[in-house]
Amino acid sequence: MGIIEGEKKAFMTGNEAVAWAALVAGAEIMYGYPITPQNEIMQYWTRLAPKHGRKFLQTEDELSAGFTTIGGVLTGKRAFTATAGPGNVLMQEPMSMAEAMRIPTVVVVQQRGGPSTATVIYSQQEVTLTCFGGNGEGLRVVYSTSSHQELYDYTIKAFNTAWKYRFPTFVLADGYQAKMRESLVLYDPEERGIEMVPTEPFVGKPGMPGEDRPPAHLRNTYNIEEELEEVLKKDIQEYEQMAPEIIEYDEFNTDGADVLVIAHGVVFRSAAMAVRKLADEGLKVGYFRPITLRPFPQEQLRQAAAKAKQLMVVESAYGQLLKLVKDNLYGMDLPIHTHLRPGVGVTPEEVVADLRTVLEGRED
Amino acid sequence: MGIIEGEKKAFMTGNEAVAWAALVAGAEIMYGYPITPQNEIMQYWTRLAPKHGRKFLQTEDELSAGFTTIGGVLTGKRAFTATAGPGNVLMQEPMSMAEAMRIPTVVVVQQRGGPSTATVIYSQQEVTLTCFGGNGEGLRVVYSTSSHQELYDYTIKAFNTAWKYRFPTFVLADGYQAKMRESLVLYDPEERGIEMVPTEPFVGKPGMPGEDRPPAHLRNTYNIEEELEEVLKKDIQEYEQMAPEIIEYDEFNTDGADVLVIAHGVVFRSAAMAVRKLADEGLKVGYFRPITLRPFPQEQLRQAAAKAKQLMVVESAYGQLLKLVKDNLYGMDLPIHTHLRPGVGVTPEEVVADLRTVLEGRED
Amino acid sequence: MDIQPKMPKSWNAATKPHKFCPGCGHGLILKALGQVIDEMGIQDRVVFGCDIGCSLLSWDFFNVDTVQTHHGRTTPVMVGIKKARPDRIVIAYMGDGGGYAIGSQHLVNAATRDDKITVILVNNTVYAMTGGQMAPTTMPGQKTETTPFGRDVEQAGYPMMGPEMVAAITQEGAYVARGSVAKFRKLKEYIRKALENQIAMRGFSFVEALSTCPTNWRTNAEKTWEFVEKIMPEQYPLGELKVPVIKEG
Amino acid sequence: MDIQPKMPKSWNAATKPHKFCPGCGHGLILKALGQVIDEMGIQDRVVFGCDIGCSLLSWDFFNVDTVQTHHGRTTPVMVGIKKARPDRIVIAYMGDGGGYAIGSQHLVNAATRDDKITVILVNNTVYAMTGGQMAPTTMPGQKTETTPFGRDVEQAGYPMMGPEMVAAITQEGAYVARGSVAKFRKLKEYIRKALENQIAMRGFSFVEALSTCPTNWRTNAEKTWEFVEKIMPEQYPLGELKVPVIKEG
Amino acid sequence: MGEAVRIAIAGEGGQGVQSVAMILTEAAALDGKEFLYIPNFGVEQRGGVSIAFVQIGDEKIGAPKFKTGDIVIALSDRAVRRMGMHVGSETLFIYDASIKDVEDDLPKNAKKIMAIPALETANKELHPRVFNVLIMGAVIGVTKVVSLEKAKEAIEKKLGYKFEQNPELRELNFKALERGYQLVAEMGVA
Amino acid sequence: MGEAVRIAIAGEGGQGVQSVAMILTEAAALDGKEFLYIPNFGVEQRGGVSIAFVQIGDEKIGAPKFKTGDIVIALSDRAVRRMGMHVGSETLFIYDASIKDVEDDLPKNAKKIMAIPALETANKELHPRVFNVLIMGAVIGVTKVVSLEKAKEAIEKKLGYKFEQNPELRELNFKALERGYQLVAEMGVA
Amino acid sequence: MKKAALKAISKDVHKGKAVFSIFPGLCKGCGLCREKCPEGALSWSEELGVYGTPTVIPDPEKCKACRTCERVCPDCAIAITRKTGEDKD
Amino acid sequence: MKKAALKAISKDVHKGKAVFSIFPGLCKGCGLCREKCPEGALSWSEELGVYGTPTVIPDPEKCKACRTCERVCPDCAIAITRKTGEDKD
Ligand SMILES: Cc1ncc(C[n+]2csc(CCOP(=O)(O)OP(=O)(O)O)c2C)c(N)n1
Ligand SMILES: Cc1ncc(C[n+]2csc(CCOP(=O)(O)OP(=O)(O)O)c2C)c(N)n1
Ligand code: SF4
Ligand code: SF4
Ligand code: SF4
Ligand code: SF4
Ligand code: SF4
Ligand code: SF4
Ligand SMILES: [Mg+2]
Ligand SMILES: [Mg+2]
Repeated sequence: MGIIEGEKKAFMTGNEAVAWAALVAGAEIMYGYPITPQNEIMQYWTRLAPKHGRKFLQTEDELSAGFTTIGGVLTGKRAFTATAGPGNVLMQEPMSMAEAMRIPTVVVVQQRGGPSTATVIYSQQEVTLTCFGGNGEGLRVVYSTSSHQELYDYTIKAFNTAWKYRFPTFVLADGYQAKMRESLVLYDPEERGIEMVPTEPFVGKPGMPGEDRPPAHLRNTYNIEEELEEVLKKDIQEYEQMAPEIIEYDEFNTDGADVLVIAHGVVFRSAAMAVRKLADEGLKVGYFRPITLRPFPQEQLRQAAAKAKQLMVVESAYGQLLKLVKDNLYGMDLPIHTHLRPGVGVTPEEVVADLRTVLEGRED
Repeated sequence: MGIIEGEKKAFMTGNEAVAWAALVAGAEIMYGYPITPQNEIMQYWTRLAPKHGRKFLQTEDELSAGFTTIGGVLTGKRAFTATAGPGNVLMQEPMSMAEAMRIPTVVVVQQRGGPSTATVIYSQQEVTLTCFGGNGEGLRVVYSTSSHQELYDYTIKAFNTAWKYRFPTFVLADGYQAKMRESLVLYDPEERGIEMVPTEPFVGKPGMPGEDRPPAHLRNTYNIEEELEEVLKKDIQEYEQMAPEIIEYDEFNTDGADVLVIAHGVVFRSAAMAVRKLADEGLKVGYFRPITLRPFPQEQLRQAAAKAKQLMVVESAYGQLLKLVKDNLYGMDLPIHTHLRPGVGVTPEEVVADLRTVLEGRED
Repeated sequence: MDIQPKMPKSWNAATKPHKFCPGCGHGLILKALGQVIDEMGIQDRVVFGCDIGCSLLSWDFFNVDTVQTHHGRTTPVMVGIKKARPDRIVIAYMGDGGGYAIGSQHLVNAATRDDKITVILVNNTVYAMTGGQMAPTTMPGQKTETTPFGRDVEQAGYPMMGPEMVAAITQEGAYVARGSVAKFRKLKEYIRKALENQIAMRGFSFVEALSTCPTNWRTNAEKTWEFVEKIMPEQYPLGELKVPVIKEG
Repeated sequence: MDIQPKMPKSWNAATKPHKFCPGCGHGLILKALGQVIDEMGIQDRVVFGCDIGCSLLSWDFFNVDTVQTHHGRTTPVMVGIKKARPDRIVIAYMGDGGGYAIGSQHLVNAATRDDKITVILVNNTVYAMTGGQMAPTTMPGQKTETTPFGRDVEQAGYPMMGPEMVAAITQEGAYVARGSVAKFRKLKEYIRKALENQIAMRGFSFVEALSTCPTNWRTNAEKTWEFVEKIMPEQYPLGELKVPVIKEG
Repeated sequence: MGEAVRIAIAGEGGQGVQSVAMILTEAAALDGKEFLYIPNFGVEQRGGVSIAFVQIGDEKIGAPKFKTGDIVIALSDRAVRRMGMHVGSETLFIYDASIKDVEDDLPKNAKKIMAIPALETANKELHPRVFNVLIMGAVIGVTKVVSLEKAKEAIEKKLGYKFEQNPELRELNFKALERGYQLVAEMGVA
Repeated sequence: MGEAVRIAIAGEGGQGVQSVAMILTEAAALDGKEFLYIPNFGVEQRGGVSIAFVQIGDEKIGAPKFKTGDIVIALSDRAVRRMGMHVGSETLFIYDASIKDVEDDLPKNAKKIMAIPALETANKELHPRVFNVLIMGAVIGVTKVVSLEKAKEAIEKKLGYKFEQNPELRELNFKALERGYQLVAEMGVA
Repeated sequence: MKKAALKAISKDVHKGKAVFSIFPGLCKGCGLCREKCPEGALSWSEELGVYGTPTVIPDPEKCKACRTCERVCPDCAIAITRKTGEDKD
Repeated sequence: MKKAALKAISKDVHKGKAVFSIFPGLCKGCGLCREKCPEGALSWSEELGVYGTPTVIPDPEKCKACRTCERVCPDCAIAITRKTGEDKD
């Protein structure tokens, strides 16, 4: 495509990074509805898109943003949208349809404070919503990024995961990542040897339907329970089969850790700083970071946890990551300490302080 | 109120039972949007309401049904709505506002197959959605009923819980309960000594605002992270304080059970039949049934599980109750067997068969 | 003589008899649409979207690419398709509940934006699929499952005048009409013009079709005809509300 | 001489200066509303609902009971209140994004139902709160954050004509007008009539107010006035679109 | 929750399957029994097979649906095919003798399969419209879940308003009920 | 992720706080440094205090926000009050000397508190509009996170388009930068 | 997957100038055609349709092959074939 | 919680027949009033408003106390008081 020649270091906001990533990933159309802190994705996209023959449609709400995105994907285009907070709540209706029909939508979520309108700033309170929202079983892929480089990398990857496995795919970031400026390296995926998974139209293929080819008859509604069960069984099986291929995580110093810190997203940065600082002091602390929150790196976390004495879950929510952790560690019995801060940022110093307390056995 | 004199045994559908319960509970207005399998609640209500001076508004969608319900509650009326499936997905937007502002809404959910439109029939796939939907931390109360008597009892109770503690309250049933006919005893809560918690207007109190009384200035939006954190801390604390007062559960034969079956809602009936049948045969099986799914009877389940050798979670979903169970049993390590049937009913025979397999150690 | 049913070629014969009730107007509207698709020779270019409501029963009705969407969401799905593939002829097929209630924000915004799509909206005065509750189009005084004593306009509101609304907010290139299954030829004409208007990319195209629902109306054939032919047009005047001036060349 | 600001009595002086930007039209509209509330003596009967959008900044603006709702959802909250307490005078205050985009289904259905509420909708041609994206009301050619090269009507659609739409779907008892902060006295008159219409329970009442957003327009005072006073009315004609015939007695 | 009799009746939309269930359960109620009745419902109801799942017993009924019934009755060819999944080794499967070309679709695992000439009997001896009441008589004949007397009371209660207009209908229905009861007795099932 | 210098600048909407951050971080980039800059944002932005959180260092920056800064600068009375929460025992707290009646609101726990006559200096010696660049000079003077040279380059890059119209502005800005740098040097902080 | 040819019941009408065919496999017995026939030519037939309800049958004397019934049938269960001339709707 | 009385800066205008008062604690310096004054009587003042921006000040010679500025101020930062006669808007 030659949008970006070679590797290019740049300082920009996370929202800008997403727009660039979508562009180099070959996204052909964005559908969107404004919401803070996601707005600048659209704002950059509307500046970049016309220069590269890409399209944009501002819709009347997030329901429409989600359903038009579905429409775009159905034509075989890499289509995406972005949202946050109450918009993400509404986005669950279209994404439940995408989940049911295996439509490879890509949604970027910039989490903000919740519940309700709450704050336009920041949180990690949309984890449960993004992983399991809707009236289904959460057959989605959710990448939790922690830096602009990752926002860029995983936005590109999201299109490939979506189109390869046909599950709705989310890039889950937050208001800090959206709004802050930091450096990243832009690149053209092709030049890095990243092949973009080819897309394929669901509707509008060439030929006369019913003659040259079967017509597309796409539905999400079934008449009897057993019909639905059959579809779900197949989808669940394919989801579980895919999981090991796409699970991603990061870990450090897990061997014999007195405390293993578990964090995701931007909070992971604070957790990692805290852990490295104490590790540098010679304390036995490590971290485990799920990058895919859905599917969750269960085995990997279990192995890391098995080598640790205690756990500490740190998040800007009241136990949403914690629930994932407990669910995936069922059967183990390490004590889990927590640092739960719904809607507010977590600093490395705070994590350090909590870690010291735990390490010194001062915590009740 | 004298709507029902004495106790009255009746055969009716679950939807009809809900309408009667709302009536005798003193619900003054229902707002609603049609969706199967909830429709008949509205249909009965529109027949009953005018005779008793109650009101009804059919709205343009579930968003509106939820937000008009909030409006009704704000005036100090017992107001409610009912929904299901995709409607429940949309209902999360208004309920996230109710959660943020502590507005005592009552919502009856008749679960149907998911995700998406799926089936209009039945499932238990709206557990995560109803307990934790929206962009928040799930500060709601969710009663899972299993019979018409309970639908009646808990619909009445829902108004009291909502107005006493000011958290949005859900009665979670399903399409089977909605549509089947069975017997129940209707009664006037007063005659049973159930006092209806008095309501209070949030807006429109007498007097000149700013002079005779402070004006109501109700909001859900905060400017900085720390403001939100403060509000959430208080709400979470009050939620956790309330929890022991409202948690409900049921258990049987838990002492030294070889297998303790965990099920909720209408599936509990099949589970209970299966357990009792095998217990009658002298096998060591018991059950535990959470009635409040949110807050969850954690301590009670832990105590029951502590006395058992193995667990078996049975549900018409792919692990939604299971996640609650694992979350609440973290640290324990009993094997958990599962019977997960997303979107389809579970018969006692199937549970019996699975139980035998487990008891005979034939399961892999 | 080997006589075959005169189904439109674009119908999917394998799924016939279709799933609509006896006497259901959906069948007539889809027959009109099928004939128009045949006559225009566009079967291979059409993408048909059906809503939740009885319209969902048409998910495998045609031998054309079909997407069954969510209740009220057919408009945005079709808008999304059209924006991405303007060479497709997209048809959003929905009920009065889907179009005027839960999906009305999509309808009015697509109309305002002048999206080049064709919306066919079936006005049967009820929420049929869910068993006959009041719809935005329920007539004053009409009994439904949620207006058991007749629609009291003071409490439950007035009927939605959809084409009138769409006509008020659309541009000159838009096409807006209200037809009826009781006027089959006119209905076909309106549908044809609506599709031609889309193909010419002149503007948003909208046809409301008065339809029958004997099941929820609880009417026999005679009363069914009477309701759709005589009573409904008293509230819902038939005709074209907006016809684009066709520029030659 | 102890001079006090001439704020409407119904304003909450403790929260002034209010949170709107310098030169923001919201302040003017709420001043008009405050004066009308004072003049009508209804401060103790009003329930004011504000949307998400810059209107949310008015959540503690008045000494009247106020509910700050969700983006686009002020109409249903107020409808809910009115149905439960018809003796309250409810005012749904929202932006053009909240009213014409995400909340348009509520607006058109409340209008169609003829709910006895008053909607005041602030047309500032942008999504102001979120930083100046295109709104349904953005003028053709107007630059916004999501139409950086000017609103191209072929791609991004045409402006929404709200009062025209509402007028087309409401009953005879409805009141519909478009005012402007540049015509303050007229605006007050429209708001007053809209509230009187609600009190008389005649019908749905709707006032769109052309407003200013110097922050997102990036205009100085001169350009601000020019845009709202001269340019906007070219697209959005001012005046009353529907005035109920008042029956005496 | 004791053992209840499990009955599933399936037919085409117009065959009055759900009315049979309504009257039957009404009779059970009049008889002081407990019941649980759930119709099938789905989006394609319009053109689909209509099924009534009925359980009648002395105690509160347990689970709402059952996989295999004690008695499964199919009144059309589609119903025969649809109900196969509800037949088990304990099931008495009854279908109308007028249904043709379903031999291959009959359940293989039923305890017993029986074709009863219900439609023919109704048409010839009574009236096509009481076909469903005749079926109900057969169900009662087989199961004895309610007495004929209570069944008549229930018919009176549910259809009484029709009898007022046309008193002959009452006799017709009662006869159909008894004829159905008899029919299975004659066949040695009852 | 090494240790970075943490700077928080707060002021009223019109005071150009975010522009300072933009130019400062641009200079850091030109200097080959890493930075992370995040403005505060909220619904009541319109009337609220504007804050820029800036971290500059040699390696990638860790966490995006910090509780307490190395340098916290407040340019209005509201900013003084708002920034108290970001002051810790390691913080150098700088505020404009023209701000009145804030003695009681000054942080109690700062390492050092300094009132600099930035506004006065800008007004008297230069021009009110370069007040913010003067502040930037002061920040650089205190922290030395970037060189004055790179800061000028950054100014050129960000404001060059303005200088084209009005070349005097360039000098004015450069002077303001140096004056700010000097100011803190004079006060013995740098 | 085309279905096997549907059974048609045909009858000469309009003095033998046309054939009226009904496809019981499509007819749902709604009666819309019967109600609309301008000649009152349609009555209920012994033949049952797809839902087990009666289908329709024309009186060959009365039927003028006007095709109204064909047009108003929502299920395309009626086909009128004119033996002479063209066959447009 | 009423706020303490706001500081007002007042000036006799219109030949002493009226008083023009500006409340710097309310004025945001938007300039809407200045732009609208039919007499061109308003100019920027030294006095800073609530956001640190200049407020306005009338030329007592030019000001006719027409109250336009008062009306168009979105912040109620201007009050015109006529010394005689009534004071209606
Ligand atoms: C979000 C959501 N809400 C409600 C429903 C339930 N629902 C299904 S169809 C329908 C009404 C359909 O009425 P209409 O659109 O008029 O179509 P018709 O059936 O009359 O043709 C409703 C309310 C749903 N499927 N999804
Ligand atoms: C569901 C949802 N989607 C999006 C948003 C983000 N949002 C907040 S205000 C706003 C636009 C406001 O524009 P308008 O209604 O025109 O009001 P204005 O700010 O212009 O007065 C948007 C899109 C939200 N809060 N909630
Ligand atoms: S219910 Fe009504 S609209 Fe639906 S298929 Fe039957 S007749 Fe048609
Ligand atoms: S952004 Fe615009 S609409 Fe919002 S307060 Fe500022 S000027 Fe007013
Ligand atoms: S063709 Fe015409 S005349 Fe003949 S049966 Fe049909 S409608 Fe009647
Ligand atoms: S209209 Fe068609 S389906 Fe209805 S009775 Fe006539 S032939 Fe049969
Ligand atoms: S209009 Fe009001 S706020 Fe604006 S400058 Fe004039 S006095 Fe100040
Ligand atoms: S009162 Fe009139 S003349 Fe005087 S300053 Fe105000 S606008 Fe100008
Ligand atoms: Mg309808
Ligand atoms: Mg706006």
